[in-house]
Amino acid sequence: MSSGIPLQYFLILATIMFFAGVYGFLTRRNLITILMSVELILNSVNINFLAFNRYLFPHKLEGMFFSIFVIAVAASEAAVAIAIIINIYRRFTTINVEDVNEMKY
Amino acid sequence: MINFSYTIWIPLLPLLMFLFLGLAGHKYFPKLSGIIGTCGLAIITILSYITAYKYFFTSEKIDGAFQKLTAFNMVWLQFTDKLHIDMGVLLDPISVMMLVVITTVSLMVHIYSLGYMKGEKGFERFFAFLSLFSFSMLGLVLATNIFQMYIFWELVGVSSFLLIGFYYQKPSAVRASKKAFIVTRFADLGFLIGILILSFNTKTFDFITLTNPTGTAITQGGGAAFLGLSIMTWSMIFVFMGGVGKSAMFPFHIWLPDAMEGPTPVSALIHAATMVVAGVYLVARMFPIYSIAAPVALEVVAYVGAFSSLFAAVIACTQTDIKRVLAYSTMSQIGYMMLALGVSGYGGHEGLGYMASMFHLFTHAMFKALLFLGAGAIIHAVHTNHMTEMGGLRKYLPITHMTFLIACLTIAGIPPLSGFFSKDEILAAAFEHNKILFAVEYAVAGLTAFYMFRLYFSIFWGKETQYHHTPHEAPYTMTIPLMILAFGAIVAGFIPFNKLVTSDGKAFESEIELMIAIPSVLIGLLGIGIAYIMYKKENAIPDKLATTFKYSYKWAYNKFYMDEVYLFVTKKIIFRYISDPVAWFDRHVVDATMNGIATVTQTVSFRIRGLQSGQLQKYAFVFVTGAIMLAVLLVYLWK
Amino acid sequence: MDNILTLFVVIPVLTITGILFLKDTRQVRLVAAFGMGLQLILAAVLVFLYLTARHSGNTAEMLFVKDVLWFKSLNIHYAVGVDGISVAMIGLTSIVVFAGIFASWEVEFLTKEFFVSLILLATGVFGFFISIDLFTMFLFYELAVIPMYLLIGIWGTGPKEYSAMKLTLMLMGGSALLLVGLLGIYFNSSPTGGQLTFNILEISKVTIPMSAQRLFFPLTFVGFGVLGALFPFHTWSPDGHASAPTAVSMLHAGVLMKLGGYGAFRVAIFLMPGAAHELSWIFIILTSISVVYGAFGAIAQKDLKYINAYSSVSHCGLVLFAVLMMNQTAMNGAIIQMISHGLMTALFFALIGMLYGRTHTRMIYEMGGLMKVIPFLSVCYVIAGLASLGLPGLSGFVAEMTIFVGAFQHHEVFYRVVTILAVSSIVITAVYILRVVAILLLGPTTNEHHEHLTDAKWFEKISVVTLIGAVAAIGLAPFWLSTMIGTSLHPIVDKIIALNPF
Amino acid sequence: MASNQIMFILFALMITVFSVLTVTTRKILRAAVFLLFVLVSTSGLYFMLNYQFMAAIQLTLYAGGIVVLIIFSILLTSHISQKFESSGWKKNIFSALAAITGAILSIVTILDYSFSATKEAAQEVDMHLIGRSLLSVDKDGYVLPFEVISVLLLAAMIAAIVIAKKAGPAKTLSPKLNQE
Repeated sequence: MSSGIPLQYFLILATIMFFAGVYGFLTRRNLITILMSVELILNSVNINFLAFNRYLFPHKLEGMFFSIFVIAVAASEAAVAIAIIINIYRRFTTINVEDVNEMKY
Repeated sequence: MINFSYTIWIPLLPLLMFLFLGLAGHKYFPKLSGIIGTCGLAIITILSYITAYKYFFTSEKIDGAFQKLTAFNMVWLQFTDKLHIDMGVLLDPISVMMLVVITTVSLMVHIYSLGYMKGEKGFERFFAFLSLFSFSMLGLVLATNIFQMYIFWELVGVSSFLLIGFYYQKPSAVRASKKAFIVTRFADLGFLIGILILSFNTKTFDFITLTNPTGTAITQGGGAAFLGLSIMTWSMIFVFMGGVGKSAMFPFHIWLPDAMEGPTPVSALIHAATMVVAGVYLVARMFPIYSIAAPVALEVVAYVGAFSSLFAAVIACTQTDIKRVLAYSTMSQIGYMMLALGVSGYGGHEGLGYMASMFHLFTHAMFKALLFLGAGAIIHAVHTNHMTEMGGLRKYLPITHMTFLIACLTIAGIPPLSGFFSKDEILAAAFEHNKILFAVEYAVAGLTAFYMFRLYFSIFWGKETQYHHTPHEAPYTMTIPLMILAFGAIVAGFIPFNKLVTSDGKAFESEIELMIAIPSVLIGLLGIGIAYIMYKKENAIPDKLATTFKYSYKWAYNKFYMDEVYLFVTKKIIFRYISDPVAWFDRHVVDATMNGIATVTQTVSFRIRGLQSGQLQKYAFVFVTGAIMLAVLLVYLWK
Repeated sequence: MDNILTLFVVIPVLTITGILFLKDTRQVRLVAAFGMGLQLILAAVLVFLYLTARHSGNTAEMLFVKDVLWFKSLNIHYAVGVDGISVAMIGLTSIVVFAGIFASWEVEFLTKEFFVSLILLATGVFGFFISIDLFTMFLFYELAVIPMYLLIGIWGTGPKEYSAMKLTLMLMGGSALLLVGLLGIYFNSSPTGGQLTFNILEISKVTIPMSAQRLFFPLTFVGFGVLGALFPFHTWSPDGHASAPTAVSMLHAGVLMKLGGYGAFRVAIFLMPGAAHELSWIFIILTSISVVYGAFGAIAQKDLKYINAYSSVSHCGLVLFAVLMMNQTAMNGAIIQMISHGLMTALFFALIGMLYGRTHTRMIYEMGGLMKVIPFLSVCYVIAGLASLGLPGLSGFVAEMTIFVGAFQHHEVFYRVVTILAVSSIVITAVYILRVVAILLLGPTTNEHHEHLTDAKWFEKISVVTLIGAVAAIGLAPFWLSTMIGTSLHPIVDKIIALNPF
Repeated sequence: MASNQIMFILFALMITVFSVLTVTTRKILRAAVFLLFVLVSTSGLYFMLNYQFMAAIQLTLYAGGIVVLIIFSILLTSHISQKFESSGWKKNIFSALAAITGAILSIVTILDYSFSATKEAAQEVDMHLIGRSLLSVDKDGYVLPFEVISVLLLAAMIAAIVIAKKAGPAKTLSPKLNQE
């Protein structure tokens, strides 16, 4: 299925996705959108893993398993993060990241 | 060889007395401590006399010279192989002579104090301090090495401090004691530096090695020249500085008149007869070095002595406090001794000045102690120090009067009293070496006779003063020492010093030279005559003279403002221009720098803590930027 | 026998443990006094054992050596051993600590914690003096510095937090330099490429390369110098002493400042004689400034503790000064001066504390004529003063004269001239001591509140008499002490001179 | 142009556009929906790479699970139509700059580098193999990470419950926080 498409295309696509995530992480104020940006980043990494696995080391399974674990970690991370976000919302009645700066100094 | 090892007990006994009286006296036997102290001193006096007899008359002479014997010696503190402080007993003519002087005067003072200090608060403390002083002074004269001498030198200084400040609740006494200590301490600094230089050059402290006229110390210890004088000369000048301080020579004399704030027996013992002649003794002890290796230093000795004697004599003529008159007189007489040493040569008849100096030291101790104790008796009777408040006392105090008169005649140099002989020897020595100094000393002899009889006439004759209560003669404990000392003052002149105490230990011939003796006696009589005219009866001559020579009188009366000069140096320069700025500098520069470092650190950390804003995205931004920069750096730039 | 030195650390630790279990203030005091009394006896036993061993011909450099590997990969040992110098310092420490316990008999606030900190401090000091392993030594050094902060910060007077902070920071700054210096020595301890070591004796057998010496000697010397109140790093001393409680001042000036001198001698100069010789002129200038400057500073002060603190600067400056002269006599003098000054200044601070406890002031002009009211304390104060100004018969004289004579034997003119400058301090010392004595003790009683003060209590007498006894003993019979130190010093000085023939 | 290339371009376009939209849109619910599109497109890529199992997980877990979770939390914490206040332009520009620089840097590097594939024969990935590998303790087995992940998931589950559980009112707010 992937014949005719160079590996670099996948990588470039993942890069764009990754930096879109980075941009979102840096600019969004809502904690949930920040979380979504993180998901984007993780996703782009997954693409890389799978692409490398398929193109460079097709006889191995490391890339795929790594992706599986990344997804598992992402899922648990999302669960915990959302729990935290909800808790923060309860305490501060906001999920604006700039208002949550108790950890300064 | 006679065994002299028992002499170690001569200084040790007073030390034990001091510890005993000082620690236990106050609690257990405050009344008895005077007797105990006196008995202890009587024992060592007897020991000293025995030693003197054995040394001078039975010990073996080699080549006709008295030998320097080390009766006892132990290492007290080892510095290097060659340099070590020993504690020991050195017997030679001058130390034995000093033993006799010190124990005699000290015993007299002890007995006298039994009466004088009776009922005073701190009676036992007084005797404890006297014992401490006797210990230190004996240790000083018996020292086998220069460092031992320095140790006891400091100890006599501190005992003097303690005794001057005996009435510690009297501010003037406290001030005087402080002054005495600090001034002599400053002089001792010179002494110490002198010792350091000397020991560096000669690698020894030991007197016998140092003063051996043919030893390496003298012949090769000269060292390089510095400012035109050899190192040896410098070191001897520094050593002499110590002597200047202790002997109250110009310019370190200022403590001595103030020291009269102490109890009168103390003035007699320490500030007239014994401690103040330590400077003379020091020069005499080091005499071979001065004479052979450092003649320039010896000249300094002579001029300092001569100037001090004249200077003090002039001031003495104007003072009204009898103890201060005596103090200046002491200074003047010690100047004589210094001068005599300064003009002396080494060996044989050349050493006439040396002999004369020691001779005068001996006789001076007798008559000056007598004068002070007499003055004490007078003060005891009339409760004042000022001669303007006295007069006509001869009727009330017959014994004191007679002994005081004898003392005055002695110091004025009237034959056949002892002062005549010793002073004559000094003048003869000066005549042989330096005519100018000789002339100065003639003048001083006249002045001496004048101010002593001014004192005498003002106290015992003069106006008939009314007293609150009739003065009465002192108790026997006080008059007996006076009589003994008077006897000493009369006969001491007949001791053949030229046979006993000479610069090289060998006897030489000397006789009274009439050409010098007769004019000196005449000058003495002239001084007495002037004093007779001015003070025998109350009259206006002294006041008239004072107004005629208003300014010079005022200068002399104010001791040529030496005290003020010193006060200026200490108060203004040391306190205001050194110490205060140092303290200020310490607080506001050194400490402020340290505090400044702390403040800067604090400020910087307060500034940079702003980076820790708690803004998640700022951290992330910095992180991403950093990562990118690192990537650029590592991938593209670092190749 | 082998473990006798370790006992010096164990006994204080046991005492502390004992105190921790007690509740009653009186018992705490007694246990502390008992523990430190035991320590004093132990020190006496040590001196005896040491002299016996030496007398029987044991010429080893260090005696009673005990060496346990502690941290293998860096070759750190718990290594202890003593020579005459450390024995003398241990004796000093035990006397001062013992007197210090009695001087702080009346501490009421948090008594237990006070004594625990005090003894902890003492543990550090004892450990420092017995160590022959640089790392262990440094460890004990830090152990001694830290309780100081608490002692001043909690039980002090005046601006105590400021003073405690200043003192601790400056000393820590010093120990930072020191640590670099020690590590520098460590990494150069085996130029031929063998096993690196912290052991002083082993390092002394090799020659550290000159380039390293030039770098690490100043660091080490200044590091210890801060503790020894080297100009211009002395300013913690006046503030620290003024704020510290009595016993802490005693221990601090009496013992802790001696760590500086001892370390400068044992580590900086002994291990790096080449650089010491080359750079000594810089430090000679600094220390002679300390000597004279401290004395002048003391003249202008009005607070008793400040006077004494500046006087300590002057006297400790003399220690470092003498150490730098690098000859047998001067170094001997330095060690005696450390002991003498330790005793003297402890005595001073004890007396000042006692006066303060009675009059509630330390300003000299607010007091006067105390001799009449409290003769015992006043006489002791005079004795302390006389010892401080170098009166023969008391320890100060012995120490100073040994230093001066030794320093003056230096072959270079510059050193001799500086010596004369330092000698002049004896006059200034006399001035400020007598000034205080005259204002404080003599004359009429100026303050009517002070007319009914009580004289020393029994525990105060114990404290003071112990110290005076030691001061007088050294002053009257210095020969044994001087010889004990001198014998141990001899091989050290020989080594220093052999390493750089001049 | 082969059909698979066309499909790749299609997916790539969708991913690029929707990723950018996700992080730039000002309505939060829309952002969530765009994210969903991105994730679905990604699963399409996985199909193209012949990882059907991965694609399935991607669809069920990501698109089905996480996005739903996110939408729920959005509903809990925000109004659906809530617009973001736009963040400061400075911040946007600098972040964009950083992101674009990073992207360019990465892309340039990727294009520079010549990837070389192994010559070994490709291995077909079937469910059987995946399941065996996950539970195998052999050389290529993944039982340890598998167990770790399971513990992690359990922990995350418990943690999520504990954290999200409503704490007692007294403990929730410190007075200081109240004031702010």
